[in-house]
Amino acid sequence: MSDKLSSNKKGSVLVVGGGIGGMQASLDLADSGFKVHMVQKEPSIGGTMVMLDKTFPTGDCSMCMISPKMVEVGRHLNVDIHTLAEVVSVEGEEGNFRAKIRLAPRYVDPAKCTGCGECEAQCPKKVPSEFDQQLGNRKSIYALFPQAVPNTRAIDDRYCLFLTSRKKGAKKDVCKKCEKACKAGAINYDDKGQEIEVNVGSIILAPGLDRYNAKVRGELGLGRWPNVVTSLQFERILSASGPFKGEVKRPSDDKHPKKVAWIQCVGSRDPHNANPWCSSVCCMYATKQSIIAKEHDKHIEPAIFYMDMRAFGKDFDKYVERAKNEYGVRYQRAMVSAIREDPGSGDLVLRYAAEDGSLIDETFEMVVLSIGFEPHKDAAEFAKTFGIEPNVYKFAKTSPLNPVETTRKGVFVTGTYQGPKDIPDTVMQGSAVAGEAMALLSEARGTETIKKELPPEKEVLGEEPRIGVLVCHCGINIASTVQVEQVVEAVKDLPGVVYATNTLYACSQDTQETIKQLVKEKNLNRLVVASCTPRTHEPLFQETIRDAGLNKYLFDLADIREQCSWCHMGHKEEATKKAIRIVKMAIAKSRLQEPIKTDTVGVTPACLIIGGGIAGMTAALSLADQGFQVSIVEKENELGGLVRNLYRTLEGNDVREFLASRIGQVRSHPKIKVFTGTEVRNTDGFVGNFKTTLTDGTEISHGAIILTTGGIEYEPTEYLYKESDRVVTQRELEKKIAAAEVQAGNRYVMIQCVGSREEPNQYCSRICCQDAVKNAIAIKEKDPSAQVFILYRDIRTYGLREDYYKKARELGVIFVRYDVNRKPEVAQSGNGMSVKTWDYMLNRELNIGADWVVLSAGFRPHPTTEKVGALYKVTRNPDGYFLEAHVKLRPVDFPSEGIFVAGLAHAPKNLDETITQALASAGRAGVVLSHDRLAISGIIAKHRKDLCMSCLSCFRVCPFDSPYIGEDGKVAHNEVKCHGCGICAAICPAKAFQVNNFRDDQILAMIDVAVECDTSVAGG
Amino acid sequence: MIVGKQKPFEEIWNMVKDFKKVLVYGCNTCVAICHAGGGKEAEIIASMIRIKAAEEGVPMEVKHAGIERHCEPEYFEPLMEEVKTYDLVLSTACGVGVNFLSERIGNIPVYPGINTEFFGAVPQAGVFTELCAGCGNCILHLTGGICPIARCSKSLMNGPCGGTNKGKCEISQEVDCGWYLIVERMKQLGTVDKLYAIQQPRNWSTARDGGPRRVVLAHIQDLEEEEAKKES
Amino acid sequence: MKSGSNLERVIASGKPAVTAELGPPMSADPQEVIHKAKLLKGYCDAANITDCQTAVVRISSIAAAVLALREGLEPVMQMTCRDRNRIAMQADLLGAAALGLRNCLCIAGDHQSFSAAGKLKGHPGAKNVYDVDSIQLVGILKKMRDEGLQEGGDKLEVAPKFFIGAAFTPGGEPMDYRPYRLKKKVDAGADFIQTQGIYDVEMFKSQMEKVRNLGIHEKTAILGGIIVPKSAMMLRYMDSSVAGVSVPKPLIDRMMKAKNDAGTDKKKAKEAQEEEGIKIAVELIQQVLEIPGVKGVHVQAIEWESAMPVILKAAGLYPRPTFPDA
Amino acid sequence: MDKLAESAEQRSPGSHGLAGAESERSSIEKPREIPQDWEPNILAFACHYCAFAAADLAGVMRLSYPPNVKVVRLPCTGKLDYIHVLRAFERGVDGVFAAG
Repeated sequence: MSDKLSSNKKGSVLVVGGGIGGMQASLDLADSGFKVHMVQKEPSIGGTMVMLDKTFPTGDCSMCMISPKMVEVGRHLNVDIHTLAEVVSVEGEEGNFRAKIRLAPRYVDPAKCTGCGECEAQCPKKVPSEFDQQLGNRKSIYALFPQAVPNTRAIDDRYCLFLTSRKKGAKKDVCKKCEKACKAGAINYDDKGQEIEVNVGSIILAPGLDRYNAKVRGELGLGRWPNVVTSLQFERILSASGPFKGEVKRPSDDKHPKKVAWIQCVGSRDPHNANPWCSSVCCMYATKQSIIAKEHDKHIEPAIFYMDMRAFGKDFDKYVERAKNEYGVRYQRAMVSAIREDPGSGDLVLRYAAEDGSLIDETFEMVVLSIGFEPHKDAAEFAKTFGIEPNVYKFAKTSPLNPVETTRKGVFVTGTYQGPKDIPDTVMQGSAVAGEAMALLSEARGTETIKKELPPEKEVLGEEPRIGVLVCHCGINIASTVQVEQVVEAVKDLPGVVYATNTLYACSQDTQETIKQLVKEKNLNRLVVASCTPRTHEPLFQETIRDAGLNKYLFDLADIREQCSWCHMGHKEEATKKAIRIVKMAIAKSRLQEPIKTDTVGVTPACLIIGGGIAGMTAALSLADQGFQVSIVEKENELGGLVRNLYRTLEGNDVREFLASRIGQVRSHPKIKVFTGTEVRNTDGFVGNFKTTLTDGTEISHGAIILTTGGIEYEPTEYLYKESDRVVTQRELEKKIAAAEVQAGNRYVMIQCVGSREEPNQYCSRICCQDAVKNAIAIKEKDPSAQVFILYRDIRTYGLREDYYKKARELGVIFVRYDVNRKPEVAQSGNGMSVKTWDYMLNRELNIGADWVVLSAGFRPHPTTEKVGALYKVTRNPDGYFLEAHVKLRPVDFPSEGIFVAGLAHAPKNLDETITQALASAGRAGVVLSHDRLAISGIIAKHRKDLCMSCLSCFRVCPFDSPYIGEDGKVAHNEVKCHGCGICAAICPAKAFQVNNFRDDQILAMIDVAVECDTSVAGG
Repeated sequence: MIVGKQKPFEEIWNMVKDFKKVLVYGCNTCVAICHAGGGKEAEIIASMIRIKAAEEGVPMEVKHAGIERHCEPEYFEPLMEEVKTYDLVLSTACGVGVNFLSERIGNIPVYPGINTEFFGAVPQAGVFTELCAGCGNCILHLTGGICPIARCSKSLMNGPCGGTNKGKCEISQEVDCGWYLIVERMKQLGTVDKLYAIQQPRNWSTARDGGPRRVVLAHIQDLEEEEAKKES
Repeated sequence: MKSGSNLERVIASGKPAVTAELGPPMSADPQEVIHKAKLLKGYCDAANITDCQTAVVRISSIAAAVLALREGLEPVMQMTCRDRNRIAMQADLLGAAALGLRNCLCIAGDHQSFSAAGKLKGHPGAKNVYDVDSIQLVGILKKMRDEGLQEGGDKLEVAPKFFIGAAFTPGGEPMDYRPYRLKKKVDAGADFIQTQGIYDVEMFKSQMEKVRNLGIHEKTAILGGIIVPKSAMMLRYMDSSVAGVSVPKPLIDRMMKAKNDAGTDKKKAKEAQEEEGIKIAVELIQQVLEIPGVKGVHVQAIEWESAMPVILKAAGLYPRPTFPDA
Repeated sequence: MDKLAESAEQRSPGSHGLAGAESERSSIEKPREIPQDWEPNILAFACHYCAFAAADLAGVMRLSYPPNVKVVRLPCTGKLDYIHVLRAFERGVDGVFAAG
């Protein structure tokens, strides 16, 4: 405590940007005792991800994944969201910054707005929708998208009829329809915006990206030919909630296209016309879009025109193979030089050079340009505001060894502002910057967060139900279709209902006060509100009745808006009948509701890290700096792992020095204990409460686990490796280079993808292209007379690494592509070697004499991965790497809570990515460990041991391993692990499980009411 | 554990359709674990019968209940009075339970709702396998712990027939050859030489072939004999 | 002489024995048996009369064997363990002996589920018996013959005199156990052994080496099984689907070549394959007879009895030895 | 060896199952004529996280569908039990839609 008082560090963080990276950082921080100020330029948080239809390589719905996260951010007690906001200045230093934020006028008062959207419906001014990429329209008062958070509309003063005319000096009031439509009186045309100042300990930059404007490249016809669209427009076309409702149609004539072409690298890898870097994600999203398009319309024949297929991520190559083999996607390695429209038909003729150089004209019905990423237009200004240095391309300048630190201490960066990357890498960086901020501000943790004081809960068990029912008009959203008064009339005399009434806006602040009054006056012990969806509004009402002293699970919400009035407009009688039915269902359930006591469990503030490589050590240091006790268990006798074989990064950083200093820091940190030459014998327990015994007998109590078991390098069996001392791996070559053992004038032939990207190892090892380029550059720089050939399948120098590929070519490194079906042949020839390979450019065989053949050998999971996986019951993918909880949004978590993963154990990756993921795992673990106690959710399955037959059905089907075999040899249930999905309850032959608030008697009661024969509308 | 499988509904319907008041009676031990005849399945069958009866326009009252075991009288005797108010008991216990209840319920019929299959292991959720045939004369010590009576389709005693195909039985590629497993297991145990000796024809009288069987614990047998003596 | 059957005499004479196979019809008409018996007579030393092969109901082995015997063809009655318990088996054996049958092959028999394969309905729902297995049946037969005792121990006034046979699948799994199982059959009393069809002669050679190492070949007469191939399709099917049979690829290729060389005419292709099949059979017979310990061949020309004369002549196994005193 | 006779001729590979020993599971419902203008009464069981959210989105987008569809929210479609579906049918619902 004295620490906290004496420190001048602030316990709050400013997060600039409300995309998925900023959201992840904010949630991690706010969940672990820090106050977060989130600044977002747009009227809603969400960023780029909300615009996407699906995500690769799993095909998950993007909005379905991110929407609950947005709700969580929006509702978080310790996240203040400032939308339509920009930071204008930053002063101070690490631990104590002062930032000025300018809020643009919204013209809608969030305190009064209920988000009903009636204003938008009445607004006459249509504006091309930025969200739908100009393919559809929005209004001038609008929400960015239906699930927007905050759910307060904003008026776009560039278009609003009233505001624009007032600005021009019109004497008479124009329009003002929104003001009239708003029953809550939230419209405020005189909003001037404001400027606020926040005092924070750290700043996280997550401003996201801009996309390359492909109109610059006129030859591709964007903006000229209507059926040439950008990849983001195509996302909106695919989206079921997009402008075409998911139908793949051409903008020009609504025709369903058959032949659709994707053109890759539009605006990327093009230093002359556009950006030199690789945007890292386009190959995969084009693959995804072609698959999804085909799923929407099986007649579509997708073709992807590309230079190198950069499927470098986890399970990406398999995805591409599936696209090829199962969906018939055509991958055409060719550069498209021009597109022209076939007059009349709207079809597009693509001109491209085949690999042999001949020019081909091919007609497509639609063309998608895979546009790349670039920093925001105002990135230079942005960097200046925050006092950080940009790199040459105006991305934030970072180092591979400190991948999320900017040049200004205490200011961190996440997401595409650090360089092009995909969603999981962004989320990882989000958790990583959170981890960094937690470490920096550890002593200020909990100093600025709010905790609500609650009155004691009223005892209602055994009381007869006394239900209050509130039916909401939602302005006219519900009331214009549903006869609200009739609904009240129909339910007011139902058994258990003691009071029923209607209200204009159930969610408004004054109604919350009314509810509290009602609970008291009518002595209610249950509440049913009939309004909108429980997915967004249940927590609000639960909070209200909790404030009134009722257990929050004595509430139920009947959705008569989204699921009734809005989808049955114009059918008043039918909709009213249905609304009555829905409310009766809620009442039937409510009668059977019982208060649910939620438990908490204590947390041991310590972490166990398995694997003492760079990932394990990085995570350990971050957690130890956060103030937690850390134990590293390393199988080998020394720390360092695979990085011990590394000398320099591609960018030139000295890895050995870095490793030595990191080992030194770990060894000397008072909070870190290192166990080398040791393994885990067994672990027991659950999140917050693990107990581990090591092979040396040491027992450790800890609250979280990070698995950083690493990987190994594949030892080649091909290309005469081990048979000739002239055949070496990149790692062995690197060592020779470092030891200056390279002879002048030698010729090197490097072969890529050795042991990668072929069954049974159908995955990219991600680092080998950079390794080859790195060593080739080192050789050429030391000895320009040396010759280097790189035989490759696809060069995958993704992101900003593309620079080095360019540099290698400039230095005279010769790149020759080979095909997997026609692999190079290596033979001994005199004192040296000879390599035969087919050159697709020259269309003939090359026979290259070589002094050295260098094999780019890939990664394999560490052999212990299997054992460790079994020990912690965590799954692995078919290649043997650990499988995270969710490939997009939970890239360092496992489904079992309290266990995290980082580094090569998760998938092949570069050193900077390993460091990032390690920091992320520390951030995620920090969230768990920062709690004194963890709350167990109320919606969980309750197990009745007296009914249980220990048949193991639940044990076998539970995705979270919450049922277990107890010490008495019988099935028991760990409620801490339970997520309340109820699969156990459905399978249990003894009905020994019931899910709180979804009990069978409650569900059956709802069913009975839902399907009982219709009676006429009471009082109607 | 005894493994059962629900009868086709059509068969159940034909059994029950002429009765007015039917109790579907679940047994909450073995057949509940195999998701065939516990109280929960009884509830499902009862519901299906009610739906069918409504479809057919047959007035019928159908209820369900479940008790711990049908094969021990103490479990059902306390409920007997109520059970006897029905016209028919459709028991979803194994055949043992159906027999047992039927013998004790007086003039109310007890019909089977499930087919009793075998006693089996549960290698994974929802999968049940037959490993023992209950022949009354165990020879597992001679066959590496794998029973040729239960797991060879022909119950051969002296090794695999000519039908072994890639380790599978001639009756189906889905069925392992029991003898293949036995030989491989005994090789692993280093006791394959036990299989060189000829097994003589078996005495099947300990199995079902010897007539209905009865096991009586020794001290009970003594008591029974004493009783018999007294009576004579 | 244990039984005095023709087969026993040929084997005792040291000359290579030849057995054939005769499948009874699904019919009460004796003519098909009589017809086949006439075709085979003189081209084998005895012919196996199958016992409801593939569990399909046919004229019983004993009845068909008696029909063949009347035509002057010596039968080998087959008895499976599938359909009879030890009481029925012994009763049938006594009856068979009383009717003049002298050879009996003891086998487990195909599972009843086989009967529904192919086009037939069969009786897959039948109950099988398997009171005893084939080795135990051999033992029962030997006990009846040599000790004059029933399995249960009761005495027989006149013992049935049978030349006892059993089957051997050299290519069956587990391969290393098969010779030991054969030894059990021989120890139980098998006088002769007929093997599953052999195409992979190398495999058979190596199994025979193990058989010789166990000394089995000295106690019994092993007849190598030859199934005359009719087509490439049949060879492929046998290779992939028949238990214990593997067909080396060169043999299949050879048959394929014969088929392809014949052109598109289906009839010609059939004839060319049959011709090649006979050649293959003859070569196999010669190769098998060269293996030490092999005392003869069991040649099966399934539903193609007319091929037997050609094959036997080409293999130098015709005429068959005769014994004037018989 | 007595597996051979019909082997090549009769048997189709791998078909030695006990076909026909087990009858197809019969439907408990009789096929019926569908009256004109008949609107089925449908009960949907929806997973809180996906299908229920989709039903919400349908409303947000003002997509119209017949009002005789009612939704019961479940924490996961894995929670759906046979008896829930049967109960609905017993009470006379015409169709059940499980979505998750």
